[in-house]
Amino acid sequence: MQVTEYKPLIVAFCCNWCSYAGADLAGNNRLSYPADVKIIRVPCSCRVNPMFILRAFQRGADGVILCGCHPGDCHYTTGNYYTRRRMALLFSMLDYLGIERERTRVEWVSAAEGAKFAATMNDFVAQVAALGENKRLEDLRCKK
Amino acid sequence: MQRIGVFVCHCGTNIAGTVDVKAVAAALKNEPGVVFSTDYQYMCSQAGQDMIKEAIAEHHLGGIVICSCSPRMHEATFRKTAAAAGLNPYMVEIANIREQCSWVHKDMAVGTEKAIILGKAAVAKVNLNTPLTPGQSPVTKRALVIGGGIAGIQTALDIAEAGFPVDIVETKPTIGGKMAQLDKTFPTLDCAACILTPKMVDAGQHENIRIFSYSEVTAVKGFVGNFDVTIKRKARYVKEDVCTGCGLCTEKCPQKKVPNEFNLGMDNRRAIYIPFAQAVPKVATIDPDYCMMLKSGKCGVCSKVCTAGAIDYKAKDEYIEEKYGAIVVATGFNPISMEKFDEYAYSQSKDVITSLEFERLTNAAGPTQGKLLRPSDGEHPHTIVFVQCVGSRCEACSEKGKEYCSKICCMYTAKHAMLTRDKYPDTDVYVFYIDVRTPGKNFDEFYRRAVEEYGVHYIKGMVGKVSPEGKKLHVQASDLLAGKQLHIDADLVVLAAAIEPDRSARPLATMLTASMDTNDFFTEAHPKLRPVESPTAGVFLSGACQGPKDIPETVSQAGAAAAKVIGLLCKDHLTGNPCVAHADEMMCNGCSTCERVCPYGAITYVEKEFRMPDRTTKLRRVASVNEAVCQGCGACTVACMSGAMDLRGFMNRQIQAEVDAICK
Amino acid sequence: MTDMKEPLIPVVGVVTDIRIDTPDVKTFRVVTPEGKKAFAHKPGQCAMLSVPGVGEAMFSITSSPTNQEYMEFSIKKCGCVTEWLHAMEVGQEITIRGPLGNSFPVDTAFAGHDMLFIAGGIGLAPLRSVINYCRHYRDRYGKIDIVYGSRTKQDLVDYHEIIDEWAKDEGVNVYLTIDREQPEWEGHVGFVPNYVKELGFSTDKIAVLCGPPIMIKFTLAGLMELGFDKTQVYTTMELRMKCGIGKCGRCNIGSKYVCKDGPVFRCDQLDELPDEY
Amino acid sequence: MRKIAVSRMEELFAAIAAGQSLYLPVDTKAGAKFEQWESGKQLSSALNTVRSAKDFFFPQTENLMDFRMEGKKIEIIDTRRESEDFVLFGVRACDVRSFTVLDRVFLAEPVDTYYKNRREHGLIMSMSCTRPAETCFCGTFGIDAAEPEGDVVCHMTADTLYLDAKTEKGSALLESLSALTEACGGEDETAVERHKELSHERLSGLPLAELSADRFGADKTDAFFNDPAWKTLSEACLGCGTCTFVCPTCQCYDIQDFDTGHGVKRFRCWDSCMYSDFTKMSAGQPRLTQLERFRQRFMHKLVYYPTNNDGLFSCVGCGRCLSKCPIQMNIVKVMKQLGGKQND
Amino acid sequence: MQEITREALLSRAAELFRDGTVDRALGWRAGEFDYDVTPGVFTSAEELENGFVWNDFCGANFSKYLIRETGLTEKKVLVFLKPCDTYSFNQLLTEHRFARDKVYAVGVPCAGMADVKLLRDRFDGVTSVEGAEGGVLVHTLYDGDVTLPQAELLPDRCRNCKSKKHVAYDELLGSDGEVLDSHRFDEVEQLERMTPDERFAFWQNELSRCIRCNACRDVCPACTCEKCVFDNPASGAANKAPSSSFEEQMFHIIRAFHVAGRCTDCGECSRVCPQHIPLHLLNRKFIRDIDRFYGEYQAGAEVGSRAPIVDYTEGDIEPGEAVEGGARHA
Repeated sequence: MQVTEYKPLIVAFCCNWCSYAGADLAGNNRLSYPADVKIIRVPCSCRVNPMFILRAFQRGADGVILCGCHPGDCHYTTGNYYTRRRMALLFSMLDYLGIERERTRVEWVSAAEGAKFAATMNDFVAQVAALGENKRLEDLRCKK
Repeated sequence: MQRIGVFVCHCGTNIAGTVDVKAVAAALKNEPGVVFSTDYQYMCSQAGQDMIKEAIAEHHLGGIVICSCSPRMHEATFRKTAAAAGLNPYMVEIANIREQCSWVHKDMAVGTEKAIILGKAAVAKVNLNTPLTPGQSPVTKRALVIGGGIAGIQTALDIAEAGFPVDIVETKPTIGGKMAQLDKTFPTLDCAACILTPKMVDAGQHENIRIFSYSEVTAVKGFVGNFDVTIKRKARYVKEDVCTGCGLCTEKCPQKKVPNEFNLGMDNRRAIYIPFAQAVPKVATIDPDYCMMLKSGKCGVCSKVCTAGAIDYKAKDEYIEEKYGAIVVATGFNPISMEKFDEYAYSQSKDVITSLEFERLTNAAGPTQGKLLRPSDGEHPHTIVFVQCVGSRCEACSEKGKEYCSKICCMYTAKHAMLTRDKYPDTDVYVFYIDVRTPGKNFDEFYRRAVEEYGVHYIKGMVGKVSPEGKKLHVQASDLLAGKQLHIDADLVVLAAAIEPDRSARPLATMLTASMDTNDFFTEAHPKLRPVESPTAGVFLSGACQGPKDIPETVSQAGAAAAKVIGLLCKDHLTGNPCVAHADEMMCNGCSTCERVCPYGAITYVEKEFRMPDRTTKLRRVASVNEAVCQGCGACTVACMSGAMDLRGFMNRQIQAEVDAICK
Repeated sequence: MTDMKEPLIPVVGVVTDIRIDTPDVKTFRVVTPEGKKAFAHKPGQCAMLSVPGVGEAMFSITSSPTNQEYMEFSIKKCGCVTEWLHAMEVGQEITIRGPLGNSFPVDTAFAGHDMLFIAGGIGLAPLRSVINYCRHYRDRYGKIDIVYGSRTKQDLVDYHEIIDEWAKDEGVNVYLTIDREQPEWEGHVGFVPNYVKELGFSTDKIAVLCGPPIMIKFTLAGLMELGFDKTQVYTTMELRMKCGIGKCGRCNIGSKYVCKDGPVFRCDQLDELPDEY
Repeated sequence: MRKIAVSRMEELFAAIAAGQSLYLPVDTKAGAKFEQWESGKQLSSALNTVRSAKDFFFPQTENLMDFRMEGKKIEIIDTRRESEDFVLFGVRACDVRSFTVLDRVFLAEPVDTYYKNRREHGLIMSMSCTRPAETCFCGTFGIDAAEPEGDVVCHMTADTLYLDAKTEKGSALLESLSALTEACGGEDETAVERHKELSHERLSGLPLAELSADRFGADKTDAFFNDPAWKTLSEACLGCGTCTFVCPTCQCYDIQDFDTGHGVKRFRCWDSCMYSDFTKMSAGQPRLTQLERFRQRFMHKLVYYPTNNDGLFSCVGCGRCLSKCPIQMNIVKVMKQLGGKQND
Repeated sequence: MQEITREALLSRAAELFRDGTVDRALGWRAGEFDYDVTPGVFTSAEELENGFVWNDFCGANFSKYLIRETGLTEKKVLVFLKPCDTYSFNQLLTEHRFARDKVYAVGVPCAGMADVKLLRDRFDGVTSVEGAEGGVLVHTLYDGDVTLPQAELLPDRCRNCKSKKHVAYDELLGSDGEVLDSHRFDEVEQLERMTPDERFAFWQNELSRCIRCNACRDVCPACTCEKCVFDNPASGAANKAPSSSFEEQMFHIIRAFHVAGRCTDCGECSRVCPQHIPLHLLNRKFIRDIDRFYGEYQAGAEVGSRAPIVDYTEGDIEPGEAVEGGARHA
């Protein structure tokens, strides 16, 4: 990965049961990923309101990633199925508005997939870094 | 705003090695609401916890933030600490600066900066926390066991022995399940009936056990501690409380050509029948598909011969409703259908049988009174071929069988082979196998005895084809070790059919909102730590409905499930998880959207009268969350357009505050 | 109205003292960072206090204009801003903007008259400045009667000041009442409007009323029964406000802006306004 | 009075824009809109802009100040920068009058310095109307669309633009443009008079020309406040802010704080008395239903404002609400209903 | 011209008032001109006779008014519903926003409703519009009298009408139509074919005009929240003014998201926007995606249907694929 000065700010919403545990496992195994990723714990990926995602961009995030249990493995049985539909529609709408599709992602990471978690974050950070700063969903008032 | 205390843990060098903990504590000191901030070697140690308690008291803290390891590790610990200091345990937030910071970042500056941000997010969240008190719900002290096999019987007996009433619902006319059909059990070779029937009798006579045989569960509502279950008692046309089980009717019934399912159709029974001599309850049942009286109104023999007057042709299905505190699923298994396995000629020859059919053939109470005779001609078979893994351990894409190992086949095949050789030393017994799996107490010894003492021919290899040729069955197989094709002319071929969950399990899972895996086995709440609980609170798993099991395993799981049930029923009240959804009634539109996404059916609607600002009253439809049922996933909060639905502990404003803190 | 060069831009105020009056009322003392009083004011005037990021809200200045050192605000917890203010600690800075609104005609209409102050609950806050003003210039006014009531003894704001200072003044009579019997209470029990009627004041005085709308309504009716004329009765109003200078458009009742033309109204003036408050 | 050929307008604009920012109505996909002039931008031929010109003095959102907080300390930062002079060209008579209406609010003591600052830096070049629309009724409020107010009044005939300075500021501007413009003679005066006559003729023939505001005005609260017609008039009102926001004289605003994460911005923004939360308090709501809110808006324009401002109405008859209201309710309908037969 | 005459509507309404079925009727009141009719509540047959108007400008969707009016009466509310209105009507019933038995719905066929904006774009001073031989006769102040074909007065929502079929009514006047095969997604697809930069530029230009008057929201029959998140200071999303381009984006994205699966594509949002922002293109994008990803779904086609956004299948498209598909599909 090319090292650039620019450090993207990534907000990662992780469901408590799979992905947050996956992130913990990545930690246990000392699998590193960029510190640009900041994790917010939610009970289930379906707790993530599109408003949270937009707000993250407003406040200066350059990329937002949602991680949940694999479809079918949701702790709450169906939560991530709803996440999948909501985010499919939301992301498609953002794309329609001309906002870079690479800034958002949904990834299913189980509690056992520490390596996948780290790899996903490495990949996502690189992807967002390549785009540069978020300009299309920014709120100028929040810029320093 | 709260008065917040921040406690930064070194975790030895685990955190302090990559994060400047003093800098973190200093940076967080300036955050809004923070009145105290410190760091310590091990926050989770007794000394660390005491430090937190003292700080809570000394600084009148209303909320605390612990910057430490994952909340999955010590959230419970620190909540207890807070509670011990008189602080509501839900006023605690944890910033995960170990697993998600110090352990994944190497640079001290980078790690410290991130730890500060994570700490700020936790402070921002705790500023909006509100004290939460878990709700309480009463517990109905009665358990329901669905399935009356050995798993169900054992669970029921254990619960009943602990003093709680328990009901068994069994679809068949008698309890006993698959074990009742078995002859001997491995590896001790004791007689299945000898050990099972006393338990059946115990269950039938126990003052705390009610048996609803010939019955099904048709609806389940409610939640842990408070299930409302509807049970359909199928019409058996015999009054259960009147029938003495004398069996006269079953001898006099003129309809003699009913395939006997207990013997897997290898012989016949009457239209009125008692499945087997030791049935519990020992009452007759009329099979409406065959009874002439029920079908055409002509006959009535049983009614005439019944001195007790137990026959009732006008009986109807009955539905009873009962409340339960806990439900145990023990729906068991069935061998898979052999229809798709044409290569073994199961449908072409009566002498190709499944292992369960073999059990019946060797059982003294079976169609041949325990004599091993060929189904086709009743002759004694001299060459017997056992085929293992029929339908088990199939390729992932195979449509025919199952991917999983059925687990019990190796042992019962060894048992069958050994018993055959023991009783009929003149028989040649071949066993074709992929692997022989014998992990269990005395299992491998058992298998080795079959090979070494009893001279069973174990051949590693698969049977390619079985073709009936005259009276013989031509078996084509490969011997992988010898590297050659084998041709055996067998008299009997026994297929170790894979086992699968009972068909009734899938609709039941839906009713219980319990989850299943792709093979329709029930999923456990945790594969290692909570193996007998389903993810749905109050629903427990016993026996093969959760995965293939032999009898000892089933019985131990049954006991474990019973222990869990007893633990639940011992409580007068259940304490819920307070992080549940909650609807702001003034904002709720009553649109039902949230209800549609709730996986637990926790949301209902009520028409409520509201005082409007103009002092009129208005009847409005608003959502109401059953906090005992809600598990707190939050699906409803996003479905709700007006934002009336929020999730305690993870409120919109809290998550937004975290986002803000991270992005600032 | 006092001349304000920048009416929308506040100054910084430091909270130097917080007094807990009742379970939901606290009194905050505010000075500028230099330790001075932020601005001069007249009795009955208000100021906008704000916590940046939380919001701005209008409060009547509780301390007397004669106090040259600081201002005090007695604030009841009932919303976002007040909740934040209640969570504050001494030393916290806030912003303060004012003085806003008109004032009681202490030097004109009130001068030389007997005064009757009637307050309920937190309604004492706006009256405290005028009461203390009248006490300060004691010789300018006649007899002063103060009727004050609250739900319970604990809900009486400024209880100690009332008992220890006001009640001991010459020519000042204090009548306290609470809504319901309470073990440690030996005084009058009953609602303010009834108490006023029971006390039966003579009509040769000016009455000043402040309290919850329902109390004002019944007390006013009671005063009418006693023979008071509406021109003798003053009260203060409260509506949602943003600018405080009569421009943002929300606090008007008919053509009058409560923030600019009020908050003090004579009751006969209120009658001329449309019924929309 | 000065004049310049219409064909040389670009030069005129360039000359004005050389000294200060120049804003004028230009055509966009969504109707005419005031935009900063730059080379190539054409003056719109539309009668009026979709949004009024009040934005220039009272923008929809405006940062009032910033706060920086650290620990218990607060720092207040006045974020205003020195305003630059600007010229508004092509403002119609109705909109020019709206500035007077706004002035009476914002320049009354205590003066709104944000507004005053902009007002002092702005110069109005108004434009007389020759093609008033069917929705126009400025005459009802004593506005002469043929003779607008303003620093410089412009009349545009087929080939000539006449510029008439009415204030010192206006004269100074024309002075600076004297190289480009020509002095006017007697026939020019005649041409302008003819132009006004045409305009008057057309104005008097408008469908709403007869509408009268005489029944309304100062101190008429009691006459209209409890009129039962408010119910019918307001029943379809959606409670949106369209009328308020397109109105050149509506000046209600809200002050809000926005936490940027590294400070707080206090800004003011347009608000609408039609919104249900406009007057809502934690303790209660004086205007409970849309009826009260609807009534407030029109009573304010027709009665309250005149009461406080020497009889001046705070409607200028621009007709924007007539064409923009989602349910086609507007002040004309209100005046006719309340004014009874007089206005029929 | 509409198939059903004013007289037919009036006489039916009069009967319903007379027999006591209804005690109020939602209808249109005359304005100053032919085209500025205002929705209103009529409480007697006489009132209708005097003030009721029915012409090509009676486009407003009454469904939303039913929420309030059904709460004010013991009897029923009479409402005239055009085909597109019936979808909103059903959707509101699905969401339990009013009681079906409090409404007497009369289906009225619709030949498309005229939009005076289209005339104003072409002529200055439109003073009257009347039906005439071969279309409509428009009187103007400066452009004389012009005769136009009816079709030139139709706004997008009528030109791309999705259905002439009523999906709800108690009785139907005239004949019912069919669900139409409209081209309503053409514009959406055109946008999808643009590059992201072009799309961004397009929407920036459109949304930057937003003045946050909330007309789109307040007229929308799907936006019936007791309190909108954008008005609720406690929601954390409240905002009142377009003080940055972000807030315009936020408002319109979230509003479209909140009505996704519930929007019947009635087109009221675009009709009322004073700034001519093509807001229906946002809603149609969601409709288009829902159809494409989860199978065709028409909100309001039947009462009680489950919107795809509150449903799922195990094999649903992944968000990443959905975005890819968005641009690829034509």
